[in-house]
Amino acid sequence: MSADRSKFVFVLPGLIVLVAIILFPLLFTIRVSFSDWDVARPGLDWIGATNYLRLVHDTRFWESFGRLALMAVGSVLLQYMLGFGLALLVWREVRARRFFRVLFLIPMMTTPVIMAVIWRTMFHESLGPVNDLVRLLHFAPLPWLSQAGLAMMSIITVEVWQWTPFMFLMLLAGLLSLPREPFLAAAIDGAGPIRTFLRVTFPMMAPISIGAIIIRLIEASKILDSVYVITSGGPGTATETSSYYIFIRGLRDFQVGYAAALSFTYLVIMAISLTIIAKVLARAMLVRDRA
Amino acid sequence: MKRIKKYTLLATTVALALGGTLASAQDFKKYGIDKDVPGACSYASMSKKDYKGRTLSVITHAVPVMGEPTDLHAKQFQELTGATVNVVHVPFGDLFQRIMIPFQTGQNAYDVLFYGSLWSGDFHDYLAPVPKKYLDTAGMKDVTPTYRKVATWGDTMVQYTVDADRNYLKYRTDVFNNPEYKKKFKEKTGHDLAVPKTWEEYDEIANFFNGWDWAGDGKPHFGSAEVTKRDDLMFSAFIDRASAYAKNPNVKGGMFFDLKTMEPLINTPGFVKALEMFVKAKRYFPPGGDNFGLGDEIFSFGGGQTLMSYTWDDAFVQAMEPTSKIRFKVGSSPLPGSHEVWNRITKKWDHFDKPNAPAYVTWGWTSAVAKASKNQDMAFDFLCFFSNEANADHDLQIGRFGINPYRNAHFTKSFWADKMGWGKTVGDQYVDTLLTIDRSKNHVFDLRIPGVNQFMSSMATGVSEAMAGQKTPQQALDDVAKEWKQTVNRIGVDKVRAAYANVVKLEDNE
Amino acid sequence: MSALYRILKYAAILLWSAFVIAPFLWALTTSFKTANGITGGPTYIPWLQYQPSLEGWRLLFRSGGGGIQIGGPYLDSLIVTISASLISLVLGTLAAYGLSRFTFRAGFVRNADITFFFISQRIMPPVVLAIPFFLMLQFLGLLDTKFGLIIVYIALLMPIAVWVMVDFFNTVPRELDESAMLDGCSPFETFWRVILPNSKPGLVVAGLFCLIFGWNDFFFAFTLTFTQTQLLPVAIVALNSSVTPWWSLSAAALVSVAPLVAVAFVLESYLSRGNLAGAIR
Amino acid sequence: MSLVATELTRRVDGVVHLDSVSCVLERGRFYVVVGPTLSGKTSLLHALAGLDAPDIGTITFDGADLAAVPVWSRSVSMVYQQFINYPHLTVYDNIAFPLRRRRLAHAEIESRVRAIAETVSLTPFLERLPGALSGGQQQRVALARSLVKGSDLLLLDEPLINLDYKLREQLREEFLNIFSAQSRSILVYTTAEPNEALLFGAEVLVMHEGRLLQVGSAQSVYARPATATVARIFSDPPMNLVPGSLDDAALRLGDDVRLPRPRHFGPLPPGPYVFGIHPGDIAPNPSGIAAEVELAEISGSETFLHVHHAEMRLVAHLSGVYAYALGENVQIALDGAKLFAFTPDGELAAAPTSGG
Repeated sequence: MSADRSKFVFVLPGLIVLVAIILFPLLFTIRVSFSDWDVARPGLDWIGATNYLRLVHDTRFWESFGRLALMAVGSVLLQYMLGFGLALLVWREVRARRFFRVLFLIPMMTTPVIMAVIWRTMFHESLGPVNDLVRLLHFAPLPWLSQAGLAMMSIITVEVWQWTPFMFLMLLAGLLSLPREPFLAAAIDGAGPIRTFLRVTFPMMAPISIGAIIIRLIEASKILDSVYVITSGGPGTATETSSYYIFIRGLRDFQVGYAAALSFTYLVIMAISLTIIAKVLARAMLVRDRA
Repeated sequence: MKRIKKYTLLATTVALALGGTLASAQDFKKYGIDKDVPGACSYASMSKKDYKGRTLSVITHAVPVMGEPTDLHAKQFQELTGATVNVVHVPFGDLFQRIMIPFQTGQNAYDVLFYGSLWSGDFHDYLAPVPKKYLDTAGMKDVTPTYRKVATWGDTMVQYTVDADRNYLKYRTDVFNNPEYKKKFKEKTGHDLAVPKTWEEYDEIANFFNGWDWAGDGKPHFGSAEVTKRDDLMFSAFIDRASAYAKNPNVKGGMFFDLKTMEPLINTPGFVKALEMFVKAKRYFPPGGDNFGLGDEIFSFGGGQTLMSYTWDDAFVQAMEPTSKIRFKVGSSPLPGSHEVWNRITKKWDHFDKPNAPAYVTWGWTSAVAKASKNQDMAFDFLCFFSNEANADHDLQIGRFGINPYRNAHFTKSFWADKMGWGKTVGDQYVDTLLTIDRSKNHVFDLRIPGVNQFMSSMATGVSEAMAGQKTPQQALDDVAKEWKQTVNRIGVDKVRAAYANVVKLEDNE
Repeated sequence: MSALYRILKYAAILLWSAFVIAPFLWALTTSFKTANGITGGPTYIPWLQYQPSLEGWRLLFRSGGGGIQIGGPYLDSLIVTISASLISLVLGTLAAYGLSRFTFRAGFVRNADITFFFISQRIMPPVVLAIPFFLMLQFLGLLDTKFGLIIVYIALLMPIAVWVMVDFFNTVPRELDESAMLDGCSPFETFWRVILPNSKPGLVVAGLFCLIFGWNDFFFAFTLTFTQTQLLPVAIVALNSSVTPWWSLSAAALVSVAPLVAVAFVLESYLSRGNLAGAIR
Repeated sequence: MSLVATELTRRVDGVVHLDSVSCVLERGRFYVVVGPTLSGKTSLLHALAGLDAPDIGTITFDGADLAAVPVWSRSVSMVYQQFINYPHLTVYDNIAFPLRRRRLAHAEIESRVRAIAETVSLTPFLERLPGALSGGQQQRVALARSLVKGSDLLLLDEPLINLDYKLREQLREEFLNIFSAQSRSILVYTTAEPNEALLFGAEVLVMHEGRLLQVGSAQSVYARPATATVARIFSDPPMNLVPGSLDDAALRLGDDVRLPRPRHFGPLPPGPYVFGIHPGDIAPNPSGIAAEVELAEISGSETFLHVHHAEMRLVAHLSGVYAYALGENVQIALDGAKLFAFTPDGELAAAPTSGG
């Protein structure tokens, strides 16, 4: 077998298995999105693009995208910065760094749906410890879950708690695999820590950073469990994200056809925006590399 | 008070597992059952059945509410009949879809279903009618008419009554009876302090008792705990408040919709007024009270943080737990009402000298057997065993089971005063409250029509938007009405009307 | 390094540690409470502030009496997660090697596009896939079985394996492959005899990511099973009744994270040995 | 018995890696490919090995076209500039690896591995992992692995570049001994250092920008580089090139330097030329032209003196260590007898007589 043919032997098994598993659900979702499958009318009739026309005017759906963007980008950015900071902190000589590394990884290992309940109890405005701490610092208790801005912040906090370890792991591994020479060169040039970071560390970490950010954006966009448990989209619709809205329409309301149209639209928009984000990130971060 | 004897139960379970023999009818004592009540569904009758080698699949609510009694009786049924009973427990928020997906895809997933009766409009097509044999049992015949109605779709009983629920007012008797507070309240408001008969009174009292330490434990206490978390059970709380203004006993033909035109009435002044009151109520909620799920409400009132609350029994039961700090300091009463009730025919507010306080039969747990089930005989036997008189008496006594009076026999005052250990004051008042609700001629039922969740989630979103200040109450409910209209059109006007007619028939006492 | 810098550094580390550990400490103390220990406001110290009880823990291991038996679901979760992770890892690693080492072109499609196709499988919100997957497993007669869940999890986990392994292989010098081929290895032998034995760090990371994501999936485990197969998260939320049982959910959170803490130690030991160098990029 | 490459051309994403390279490589000979970084040396080796298929062009071995033969079935070995070994195998297993792929008998493998290990002085390290060895030892392992097979074609891609100076000298010495024993293989060795080629005294292929510029013995290429480019590539430091002109009597460099017309220019017609001189042929001399020191690098026991005279920049390669201050004025002697002359488009017009 030639190298040219053998390359398919590597890629095809995985590709075929994946397509086999995912193709039906995907095609089915597209088909359902053209049907009127509803709680009272299950089945695949054909109603053309009705669902898509309805979706165009569904301000709740489009608003949820804005909130999703804010929540996903905000939390991923925070995760990235914190994760990078933490990785830098325990990268080099630190006492008990192995302990801290393990500790910093653990939140990622917890089940989001269960941890969200724990966090809700933490944020409970009269029975939870968060406001207890706030009182201890002599501030008035804060409406963590019942005021729009704070509710958003609470959810982002939970996301940051759970997923900063992912960034931390990726970036720490990246840092540990960096060659030593550029740092020596920078040291010889008399560069201070900040300059070294900007000129040496950050550019070399750019590729791994882009990968990690994209993966986290994908995962963060699907945020559902924590929204459901912590605020259930409230107050009002202040924390309602796309996938939560799709969940309400699809499985609460059981508007299966409409939810399929929402999801397919979501999928297309996400695929496009992620591609653009990846390109923009690559340009922004890799250009600095060359400069 | 008799509580379930956990350790005996555990020990017997182990012993049985090892021995592998079927339990005999006489063993009921080990389950904490005082005495078997003879009948078709009794321990004695069940032990004669042989379902060896057959499996029953049951879906029920998370433990303990409904979930724990399901487990308990499943275990007993297993031991008595030799059947294998597999039970899955699902949180309330996910129960609907867990049941609906298999229904709609034609998958025979569960034989027996425990769920909220408000969904019967969506589920009834997939349910097996209760066979005559079971309708004729003494236990079934003793179910109060209200809850027989809830279990019936059209003329057919498709749900097996195992519970009955209603929302009622819960309040702190120690505060309401405190002479000093009475005096202060009179000075401040010019009114006598009494259990509120209208929502306006509720508002005034809750506001007065908000934010200060009226319980004397050094902590601030608050006026009212209500379920306000959007996709939790907030829709029921809003109906509780809105019924007083919107359910006019003199106007027939529907409270949520005009049955004739199927025009939504959700944005009529009655509902708007209720929502305005609800929004105003935020000022006497405890911290975080704008985002309380049912669980938070239970902890808040049951834990003594708030003066009043209104939903199901859970908070009351929590307050009456033997270890509770506020045991015997709580009272119950039907929900407040309103002197002014909107009349949608005359487009005017009608005045009622005696406040209009409709009794909201707040769905309640029910059970059913799937039409697709291949084990219908065994499934109905399980449900009839589940709800046999001995088991029901036992389950009623365990607050966390969430099983509440649904048979005439359950409204025996001595049972609550003595067996439950609630004493005469609390027990009698509780029974009276429940009886008043059950016997009321002015009922509000859930919107048991196809797509009920769509209507309720639209409504909850609108209410929540108004509560969060994103929209005015009128605006929010106008938007809900618009969405309801679209939903009705989507599902089909005739289909919805046919279903709603059943509800209206019950409400109008026809 | 100035003293101030050192102090700031340790302060930052300790602050973050406190943030990380706070929910666990809260869960630990909550797991010994009853309703009475909760309703009076936040309490922390048993005996002093509340009367501890083992009820929360008992509920996890009791059957028939209002608890759940966590043992069976625990085992089921392990079986499903490990099987799906292994299969995903095998298929994903092969695909990743192909994508890293060979050039694919079909129309405008390049290697990067194929890699993105794999990863893009994770974009779809699970909510939508619930019904199609339900129908698919129904057709295959695999609803409510571990095998059915494994199939679905492969689709969820393989993208992760591909992503990690493509990046890993890209850091393995191509000269290693070339040497092997020059030494007489066919591409498959090259992969098997030379690349795979040197890919342990990548495999460990990819495998552990699969385990983490698989172990913590709630949605599919929830939708695609009835009563026979129950995975851990599903069994645990069965406690989430009208009264949110803070105590038993807290205990469950601690119990469910236990096996994955072992995972954290494995990951860390790879980090410390520097073996992860290039495992993730 | 030879390997014939014809018009090999390869582009990757629009960048030319090989541009119509043709050559004939004979068995038992030692070839050194000399060229700067990215000149196409590595591409040529990859093409010869069969690792990359050329876009155009053919490679035949003893008359048979190799295009259809996959790499793993060819008789080729390669040593890389990075120390490429199998990290998970011991030194012994590394060396035995290619033999095992050929399913040789156990005893045969053992004896061949031990023999080659002895040759490259690895016997004491056979049970170690490559990662535990020094860079030089690792490269010996790679060498041993490539030699043990006895391939027809042995390719070495700048194998010494990543080693320190001393080790490089030492290994180069050993290589020479080992290679001279390989009578039946074609050896191709790439390097950016012309001195290496000169030391090996091998057949040289000079490459630049993907093209093969000149082929010949190291001495002949050094003495008569075909073009100015070759002259620069095949000289370390690169040959000084200075534009100037020639008339019947004299030679001008830059604006104001006049030298008598060298005798070895023979009948070269007058006109503009580019004159070249090896840095080693320049030396300070009180009678020379005035120049200013730009830089004096000392490397080992040698000094590289960078000077300029007006626009004319020159590098002198002096043996011995000399101290010069920046900006210091020196006199530099240019020996006309050592001058090369190239036409303005770079073709060699005249070269010093060898030994002169």
